[in-house]
Amino acid sequence: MADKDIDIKKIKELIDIMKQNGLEVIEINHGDDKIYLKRSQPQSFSGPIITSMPTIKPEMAPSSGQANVTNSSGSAVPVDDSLITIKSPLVGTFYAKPSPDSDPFVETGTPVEPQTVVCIIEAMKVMNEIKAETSGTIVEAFVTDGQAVEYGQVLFKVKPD
Amino acid sequence: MADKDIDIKKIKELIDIMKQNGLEVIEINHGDDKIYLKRSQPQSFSGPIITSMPTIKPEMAPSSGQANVTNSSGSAVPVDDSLITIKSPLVGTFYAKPSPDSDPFVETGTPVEPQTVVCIIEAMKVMNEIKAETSGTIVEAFVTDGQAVEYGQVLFKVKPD
Amino acid sequence: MFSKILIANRGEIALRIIRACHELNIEAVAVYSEADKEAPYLQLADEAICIGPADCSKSYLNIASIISAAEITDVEAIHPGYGFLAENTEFAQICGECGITFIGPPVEAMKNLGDKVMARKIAKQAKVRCVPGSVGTIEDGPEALKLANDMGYPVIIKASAGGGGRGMRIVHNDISLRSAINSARAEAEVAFGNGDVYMEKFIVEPRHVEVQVMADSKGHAVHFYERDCSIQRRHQKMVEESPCPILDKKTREELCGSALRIIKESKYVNAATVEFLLDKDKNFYFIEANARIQVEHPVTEMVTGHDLIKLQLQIASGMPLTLTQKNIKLNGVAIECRVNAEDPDNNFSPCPGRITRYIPPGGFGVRVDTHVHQGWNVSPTYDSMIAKVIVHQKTRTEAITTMKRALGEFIIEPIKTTIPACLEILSHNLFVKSEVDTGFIERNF
Amino acid sequence: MFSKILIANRGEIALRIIRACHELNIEAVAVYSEADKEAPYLQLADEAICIGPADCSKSYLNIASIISAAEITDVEAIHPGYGFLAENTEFAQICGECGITFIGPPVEAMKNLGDKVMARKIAKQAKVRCVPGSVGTIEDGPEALKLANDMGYPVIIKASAGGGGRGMRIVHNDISLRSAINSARAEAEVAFGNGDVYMEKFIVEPRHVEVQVMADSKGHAVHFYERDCSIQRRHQKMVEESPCPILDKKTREELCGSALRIIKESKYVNAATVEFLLDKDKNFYFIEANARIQVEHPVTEMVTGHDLIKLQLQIASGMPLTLTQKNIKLNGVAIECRVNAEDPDNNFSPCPGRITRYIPPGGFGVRVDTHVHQGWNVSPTYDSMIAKVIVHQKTRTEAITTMKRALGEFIIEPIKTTIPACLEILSHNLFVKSEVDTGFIERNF
Repeated sequence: MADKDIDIKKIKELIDIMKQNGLEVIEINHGDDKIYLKRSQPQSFSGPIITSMPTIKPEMAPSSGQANVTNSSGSAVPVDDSLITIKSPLVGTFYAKPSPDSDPFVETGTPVEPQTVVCIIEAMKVMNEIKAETSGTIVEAFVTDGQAVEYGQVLFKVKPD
Repeated sequence: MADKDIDIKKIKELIDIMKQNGLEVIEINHGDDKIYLKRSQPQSFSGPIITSMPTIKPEMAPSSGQANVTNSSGSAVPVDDSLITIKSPLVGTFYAKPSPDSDPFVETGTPVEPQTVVCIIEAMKVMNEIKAETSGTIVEAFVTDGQAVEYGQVLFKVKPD
Repeated sequence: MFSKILIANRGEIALRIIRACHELNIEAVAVYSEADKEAPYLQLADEAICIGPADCSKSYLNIASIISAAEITDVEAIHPGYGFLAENTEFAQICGECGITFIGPPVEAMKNLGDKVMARKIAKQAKVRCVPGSVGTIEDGPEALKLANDMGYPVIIKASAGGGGRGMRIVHNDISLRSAINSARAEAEVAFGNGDVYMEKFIVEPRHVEVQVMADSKGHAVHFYERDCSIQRRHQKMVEESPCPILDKKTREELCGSALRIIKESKYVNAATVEFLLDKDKNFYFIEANARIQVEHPVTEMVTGHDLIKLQLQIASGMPLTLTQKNIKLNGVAIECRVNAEDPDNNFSPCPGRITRYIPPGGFGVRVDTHVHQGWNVSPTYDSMIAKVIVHQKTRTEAITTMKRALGEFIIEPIKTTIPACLEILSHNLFVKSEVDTGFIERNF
Repeated sequence: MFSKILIANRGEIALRIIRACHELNIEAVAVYSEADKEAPYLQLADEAICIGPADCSKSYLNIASIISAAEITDVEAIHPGYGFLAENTEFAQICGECGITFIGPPVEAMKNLGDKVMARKIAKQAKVRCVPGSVGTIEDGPEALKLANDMGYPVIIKASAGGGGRGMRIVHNDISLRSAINSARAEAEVAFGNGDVYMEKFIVEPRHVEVQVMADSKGHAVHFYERDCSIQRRHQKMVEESPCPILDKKTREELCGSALRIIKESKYVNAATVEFLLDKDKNFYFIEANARIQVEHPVTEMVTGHDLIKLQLQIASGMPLTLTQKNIKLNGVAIECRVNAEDPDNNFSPCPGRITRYIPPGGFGVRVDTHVHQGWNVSPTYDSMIAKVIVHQKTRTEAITTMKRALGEFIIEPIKTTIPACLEILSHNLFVKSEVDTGFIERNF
């Protein structure tokens, strides 16, 4: 920065940067090169409206940082950062078994690999095999045979190896 | 800022920039080039909606604890807990003088007693004498002769003895 | 037409009048008490003047303050809305003396209709049947006994200056009559500063039916058909509709014609509502006339398509009514539900507080008149009515369905409102069949 | 009548359809993407099913997901609203194959009207004048040159499968024609996967006038008069009204009769809009038919008093239209303004974000259709339309005044909306005189 003059244009530029980036503070000490930036906390909006519909996470990814996901029967899924959720990637009917008189694909305690089929979801007369896509042990099943499931609904919790 | 001259125009420019951009702080240390900008937090919704109508306090009581009362011309009344406000107890037309060619009842610097008449407010063809109801010295007058005033509008500030 | 008026009221009716002013290109001055200073409708007004503290008697009922506000803002007229000063003859008179037009009837007409004994006289001159009753005020004594026996029990004792059920007694036999007259007189004296009472035949299970009328200063008057306001809880209307579902065309014409005759006989100007009781044989009896716009005026607006507040402003400014009776047609059915900040589970006690979530209904056939919004603080100081939901449909069945749909989607949290009570009424078998009378709520809820 | 249907849409039209369902005692199943999961209208639905992530192609356009949702909720029919899958013939066909009623036209009629070349053929069979143009698709060559010279410049090149201005070119002379055809073909290929284009006479400064039609499965069809939608910005309608203010009775009858003939000729069932250009001499030319309910349907509802969504549901369930043409009357004037979350000062770029203050307009003659409320987050993912304000008044002048009043009191903060732009349009001298055409916005703003 120039010694003599405050550069209004530069300040405006800095303000734009702050706005675009949600910065709360920019501090620049030119002599001895100090820069101090502070970003705003994400806006805490006091009251978003939560529908009674299930809260759904988009990916069949580890549930770390996920709190109080509610499944469609309304019961709260306890937070356990170490567990991985398997969610329905489509709307349809959940089948736990390959055929009515077979054993279920998996049950609580069943070890799974990424390629293990955990259930079938029927959508538009097509049977879609759903794979675990993770390794571990099924610790909880949330849906019963023949139940309708929606997109993103939690099907199983897996404890990773 | 520089030792020689405080540039009022530049300060006004900076203030405009602050206003337009919702800045809370601009700090500029010219020697050694320090700039410090702070933006206001986005307004959290919880608050009531404030109309642009005058904020009015109900009583002609000391203004202790009162902050930023705005009078009808829109200028902010500085907070000074030691000052007492005299407010209009009724809607009407404010007269500073008993008759057009008289001196005003009071001016800045006039000492007042509780029974001192500070102005007249005409309402429905009735001239209502407004008394100071406090002792002290008039330090500021907020309304000009002939001006319409509403209920609770600040008329004078009094510095108590 | 006026160029600037002042609105001596608050809440939804103040906003309603601001809207009408702006559609007629009239500047609107709002007045407010300190309790209402945050109201967004004040920002819609062209000017807003604080007239006093929250207490009504020092603000919205403070004649000096309101007149003074009108003077400093240099308005040509004052619209009083309903309630507060709307039927205060002193206020109307002072307006006149100060050269400000009172948007309402002439003082004389207001006085005559405001006095119930005088109003009965006018009705008789207009050849409109009143509920059989005493010619004037009555006192405890043999004359009262004879009168009661002549008209047949039950009879009702009412305060001449009264309203809202105070100073009212229903009597079924000679023995009760004396004490009823005396206690009614005492109550009327306390409530209205006037102990005069009169006696009427008590109509069993009547409907409350009222006719909307509008008269100009040239003597031309028209009616806008009737409203059925039988759904009342302690004389407070809860649900109103137009037209009255059980009236045949001939009775409707007679009823509306009677209302017009009373208005003409009293040399009335501006909006009025003429109230009748309708008995089970569809005989109607004049009871009183209200010299102002009423809360439930929107149901009439919906079925006739005419904006009554605009007409009030036009008439008050001296313009003639250009409407003729045949321009005014009944189109479909409208129902209004009053949404009050009251707790139906707790004897309808007021339920003030900050509204933290608010989603009004909308869509086909739905009108909402309200001054509240998310963030509004419902003050315990004023009337508990916070919104009116009005629906308009082709048939009464559809109107009930649309109203249930609209109330069902109306979210006002966390305060309690009369919405659930209104929904119960709308679903009640007798309401659906319109087999109701003014005792419907008391008997069924 | 259906007992349960699914609504394959979002936002205000999903809410609109839920309302109609509930007034007909039909259970409504809503579907939603993860981005809409907080929407309050989902709570009004009897069931709500998440069908995918925010991305439309994986949720609201995901046929498999929607059909599957319909199957697991066991609905009898699907209402597609407008946009998304509303005119997707594949979707309509799959619905049929799955035994689910598609609430819209038969697939064949949808295909015919959806193809603009085919639609012109139908219009000609129905003896309705089209804009002079090529019989079918054209290619660069001497035939195109001859045709353009026969009908006279200017001409316009349009994509057969197109819409929204893509694949469109206006040509003023022979030299420009070749390149225009080729570039239009290329653009159409990219935009619609179909490079077919056709040529039309370019009507100078036309009005866009469209007729609302409804046909039942028994071959009975009625019209609900016309809407004037000339106020468009880049082919996006901003302000719509009914009736068209400049039509005389005879032209209106011819116009509406022409629309009915096209609908009957195409064996259409359910709601459709037949669009015309109206030139300065009040000649009208068929341009296309939209095989769905439209955004601006409420203006027609206001002036006719008929609920078009309810009629759609009744017709789709197999009920005959009980309305005859003489039951459908034009009553007054209605105007709709679209409130979009866009910044008029920044070339109408979308302006998403959380609404922290929201006060809708109300009162006489005002209807608001919206899914938003205070606290709603306007997503950048979907259409920017967040509300429709519709007014109904006796005259066009009053309707404009009421609309200005309504928009003036509509508070939506802090996002920018098209409200100021609509207010400017409503105040524009040429709009007030209704001397407008589809180029009005481009020329005057």
